[in-house]
Amino acid sequence: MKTHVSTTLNGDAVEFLCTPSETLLHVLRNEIGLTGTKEGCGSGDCGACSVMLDGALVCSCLVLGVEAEGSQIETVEGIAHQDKLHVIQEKFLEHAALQCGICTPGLIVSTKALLEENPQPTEEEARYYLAGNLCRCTGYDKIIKAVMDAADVMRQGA
Amino acid sequence: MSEAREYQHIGQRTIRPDGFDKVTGKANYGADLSLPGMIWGAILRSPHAHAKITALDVSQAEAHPDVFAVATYQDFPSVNAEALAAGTARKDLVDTAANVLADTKVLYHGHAIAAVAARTEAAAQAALDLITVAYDVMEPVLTIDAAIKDGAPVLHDDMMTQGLAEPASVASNIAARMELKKGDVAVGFADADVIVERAYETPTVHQGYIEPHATTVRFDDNGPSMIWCPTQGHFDVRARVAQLLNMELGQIKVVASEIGGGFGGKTTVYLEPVALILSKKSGRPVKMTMSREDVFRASGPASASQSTVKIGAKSDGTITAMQASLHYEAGAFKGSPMGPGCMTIFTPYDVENMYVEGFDVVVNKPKAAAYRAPGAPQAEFAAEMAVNELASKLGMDPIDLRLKNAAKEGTQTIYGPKLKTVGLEACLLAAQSSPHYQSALKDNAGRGLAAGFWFNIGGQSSVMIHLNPDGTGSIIEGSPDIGGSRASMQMMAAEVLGVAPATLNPIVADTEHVAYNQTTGGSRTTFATGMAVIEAAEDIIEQLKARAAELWNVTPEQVDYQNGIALNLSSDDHLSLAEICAKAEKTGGQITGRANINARGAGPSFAVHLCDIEVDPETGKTDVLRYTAIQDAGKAIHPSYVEGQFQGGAVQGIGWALNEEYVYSADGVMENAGFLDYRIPLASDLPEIETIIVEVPNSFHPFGVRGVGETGIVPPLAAVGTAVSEAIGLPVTSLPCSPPKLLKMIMEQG
Amino acid sequence: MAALTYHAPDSIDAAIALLADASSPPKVMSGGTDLIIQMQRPKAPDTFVVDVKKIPGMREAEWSDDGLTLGPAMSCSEFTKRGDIKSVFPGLVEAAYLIGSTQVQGRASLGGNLCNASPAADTIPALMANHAICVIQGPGGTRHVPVEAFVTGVGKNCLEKGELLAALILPKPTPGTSDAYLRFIPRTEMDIAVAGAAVSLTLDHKGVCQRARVAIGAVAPTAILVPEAEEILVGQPISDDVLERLAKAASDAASPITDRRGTVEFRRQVVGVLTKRAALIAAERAGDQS
Amino acid sequence: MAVVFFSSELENFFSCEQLQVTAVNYRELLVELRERLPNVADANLEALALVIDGEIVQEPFLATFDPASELHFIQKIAAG
Repeated sequence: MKTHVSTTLNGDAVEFLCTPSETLLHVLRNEIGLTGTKEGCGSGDCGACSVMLDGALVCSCLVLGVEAEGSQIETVEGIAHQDKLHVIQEKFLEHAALQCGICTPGLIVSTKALLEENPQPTEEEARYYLAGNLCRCTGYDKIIKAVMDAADVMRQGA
Repeated sequence: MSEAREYQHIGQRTIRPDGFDKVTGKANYGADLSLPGMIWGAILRSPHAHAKITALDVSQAEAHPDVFAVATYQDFPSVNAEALAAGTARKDLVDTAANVLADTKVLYHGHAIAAVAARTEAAAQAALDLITVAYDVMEPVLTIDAAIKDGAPVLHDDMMTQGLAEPASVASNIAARMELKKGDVAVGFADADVIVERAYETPTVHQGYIEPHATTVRFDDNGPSMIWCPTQGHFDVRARVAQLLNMELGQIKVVASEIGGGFGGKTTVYLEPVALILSKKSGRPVKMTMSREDVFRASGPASASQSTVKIGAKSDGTITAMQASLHYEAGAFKGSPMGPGCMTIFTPYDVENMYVEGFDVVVNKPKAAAYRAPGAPQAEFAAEMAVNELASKLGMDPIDLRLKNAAKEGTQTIYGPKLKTVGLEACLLAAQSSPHYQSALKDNAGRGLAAGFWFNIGGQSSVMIHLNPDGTGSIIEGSPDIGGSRASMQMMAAEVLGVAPATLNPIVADTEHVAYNQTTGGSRTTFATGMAVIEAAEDIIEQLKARAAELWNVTPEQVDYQNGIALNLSSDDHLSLAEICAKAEKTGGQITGRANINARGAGPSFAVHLCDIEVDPETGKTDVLRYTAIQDAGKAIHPSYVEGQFQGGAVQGIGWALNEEYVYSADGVMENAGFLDYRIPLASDLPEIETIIVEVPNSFHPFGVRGVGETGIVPPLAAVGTAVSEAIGLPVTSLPCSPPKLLKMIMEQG
Repeated sequence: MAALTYHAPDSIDAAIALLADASSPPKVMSGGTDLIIQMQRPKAPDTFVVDVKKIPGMREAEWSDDGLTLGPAMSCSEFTKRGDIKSVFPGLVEAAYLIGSTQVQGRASLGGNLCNASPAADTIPALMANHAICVIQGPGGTRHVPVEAFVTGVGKNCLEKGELLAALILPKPTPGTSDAYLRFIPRTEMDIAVAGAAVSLTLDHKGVCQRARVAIGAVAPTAILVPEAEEILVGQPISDDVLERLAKAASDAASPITDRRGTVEFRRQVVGVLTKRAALIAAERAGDQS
Repeated sequence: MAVVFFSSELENFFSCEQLQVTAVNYRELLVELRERLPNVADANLEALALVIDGEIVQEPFLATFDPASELHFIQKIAAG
């Protein structure tokens, strides 16, 4: 038996049907077709499926689709405005903060959450906030440099 | 090529052409493709580490209304000699088949046995319960010691040790033995004033790519069947699947999706042939994905190893002899990287007398796959730990000791050839003068240094460059881009053609749209595919000159081409590349450059890493305080991605040394098959990873490029191991340096 | 994944009614960070899920004369951002902050951590050290159970059919009291505690310990109190000698197992170290209070 | 004359460490080795890479070299 769920996804009213056991990650990828949110582990240990749910950064693999009724969801697809990249996205490219890129959507979403919560993080604060986003390619160095640079630019912009 | 050469684009930090899609979520990876009418496949995996399959009944599953197809080993057409067109030895192919779907035995916990395809993912999973398997459970062989001891259960009844002077007559778990020697170590040790000798071991670890294996396939009777998958080598996927399913290469098209990390682990097939069987039987597109648990239990880990190393030196630091015996776990089927381990272990040293023997040992664990410089980290961990111990015994600085014995141009390697120009001494000197090496060390901390070597390879690459009527163009290559190589291809083509990189769009084409390319591995892509890109661009220049000559009505010899402009030497006329393209219609049609090469002269890359680690004496907890990776890149095409390779390799090595390991229960079940308890490094675990790019050009490459992808994972194991040894004042011989292990050492010492 | 029935009632009574006549085994869900993983395991039983996050008060935290009344479904990220709570129970907030990643904290709750009853749960020792009381409501009415009696075994709690954890009460500490929680993990984040120690101390103006409560985690089937440790501390200033005896008492109280995360010897040793270090931090904080 | 060096692996087959050859390209080299070393077939040289004066040639079929060259047969390197 499928349940009807109404949400606001990246600013659009989106409705979907899902079984109660389907995770929000599965719904986003397989029912709605937004595959930017990635599955790396399915157990909340890698952060590749990070999304914003009613203002909270969560792993969409640890949320049931049915729980999203009436919720505001933001995914990586909602961060750039058409072809205008968000500063965080620009800085990730500038600093070569991605190699394979599979962890990048989750990191972009998490970095945005970090900088909205704490516009001036220390490098250590950034490293701990993002500890739940695993990256196996970069050793995190260039990711952290991109995050700190984006924070500077966003503060100047603000 | 000349070192003083001025470059327009090479050495710049351009924005990667595939970047926009990757930061916006548009890029499509292995699990991102769905097709109309697609159904889902699922795999039944072995609950035992070692057992004979006495009965396998899939009839109930086949009968279930939700199930469209079931696959077992019986679905592989007998792999006969004719099927081996692409040249893989028969035994390897049989092993691959039996790894993809078990034949008469399951050889590790999680070994695939059968697969079903059903309407939904959940239905496919549920249908697995309808398959019944009867097992005759055998004692699992989980360590090298257990595998080689007398009376050990034998995994393969027909496996005779290869490489023995006297051919083996009874089956064993030792697949092969190899021996390399140079000079006479007995003489060398007799000359030595100081000798160190020690045994070392490293654990089974996983490449740990964040993207699980996944594939979507569509079998087609009347046209090529399509396989979409994340792989380092889509041409090799095509060859393997063709062999396993008795198909012609032309009957299969493999599309390399974007790939979410590979590190060597995505150079073979797991799901692809199974999915194609299910698609053929069901007549529908089939999608299969591995869970993270499946990835750990059933995809290529890197070999665990046991080594003994003996090194002798004169009191002035001259090393007189180096000797090692190396055992590598191959997993369930033969083929550990024991060979390259033996070949690399002592290559950083110019020493007269060397002896290495290696053993390839099968155990009841997943078949080992390549992992970044396969075999070298395990071997050079042992060698570099021993060299550092030798340095402290001699009271010598570890850099001075290495400089005294460093491999250089003309050094005779143990595997045969003499080295050409290499950058080891340059890396050691850079380390010596680095801010890190000059800095002071805090309490409870230790500092470790280690060198590393990897060959790098060349091989086959095919590239086409199409120019459009407005002068923009496409670079059609066939090397899956696992770390930003499209940016390098774009830069090299732009450099040769004298145009802006952004005007050339690099595309990793499927197996139908570009000729064969060897797998992205061996740090070959920027070197070899880059060479093909350069050659294709030079091919274009010849055509541009000819076209300009036509337009000016002169001979091509009267035309020169510099920085994107053709010059008429007999007048001051000039035409830009775009202007020539705009008139291509008049001068014989559009312009395509091509190159099909088998690149020679890959340049070895040496690295030196520095690591400071603090150990909490009351808990054994480690903290990496500072880390510097120094490596010879030959020439860095895109410095940011070169640094990224150094940093990524270093951090994978740090994980290998500190916390990563497969933990097995007595019955052979991996107990930490997830990112919660298989502990790869986190952002908060690490300091900045400082890098120093050394550039000693490779004389065989037009720009001097050496591969950089793999060497960076070789030094960290011993750099970290030595730092920990220094911090606790006890020799580390076994990785990982996990807190319980360290605290035990500290407390036993009192 | 198991077949699943999902309800999100908007009142405690509705939740109790659902739990009382559940068809399949009922599970109360708040953050779901443990539950959803458990339900995805192969052969997981069909589950009747009652999501309590939409019940008023379940995600609130309010102060009264008794102390802090905490909605058990409040997410750790909301909880750890509450400066008013952190100033009184810094150790408990630290424990909540250590649960999983930022993402997991966006969902996970103290109530869920408690009801899931993992031996390694980070907040349970900290709740015990702070005398937390569980307010349980069910068909038979309301009952209060001290947190150390709530957890009855590995993954087991004292909830009867139809009952749920409605609130946690943290009594207001006397002046000069503060707490600290430390755990050991191999990495800096993301791991399950290999050992954990929570200490709450009350010091007089001379720095002599008046009251003490020590709880340790991941070294027994449930988090446990260490009464011996309290005897060692009370009446003493926090000296090195006292701390060493405290560490030994905690190690002796532990009855750990060897598993993929640590050995018996390691856990026994480290829990003592953590206890003495936590006591030192709690003492400094209590000193600032008095 | 070019000199072929055999790694200790190959010595098992040839019982010699090096050999002066008149060959000036890979194809001639294989012919000459087959004539002079009876066991050469067992060594499956075609499966090996050839190193010419330090330059690794994974596929040497068309390779040429000069009389001063040093030649080594080595395992082909695959790798991650």
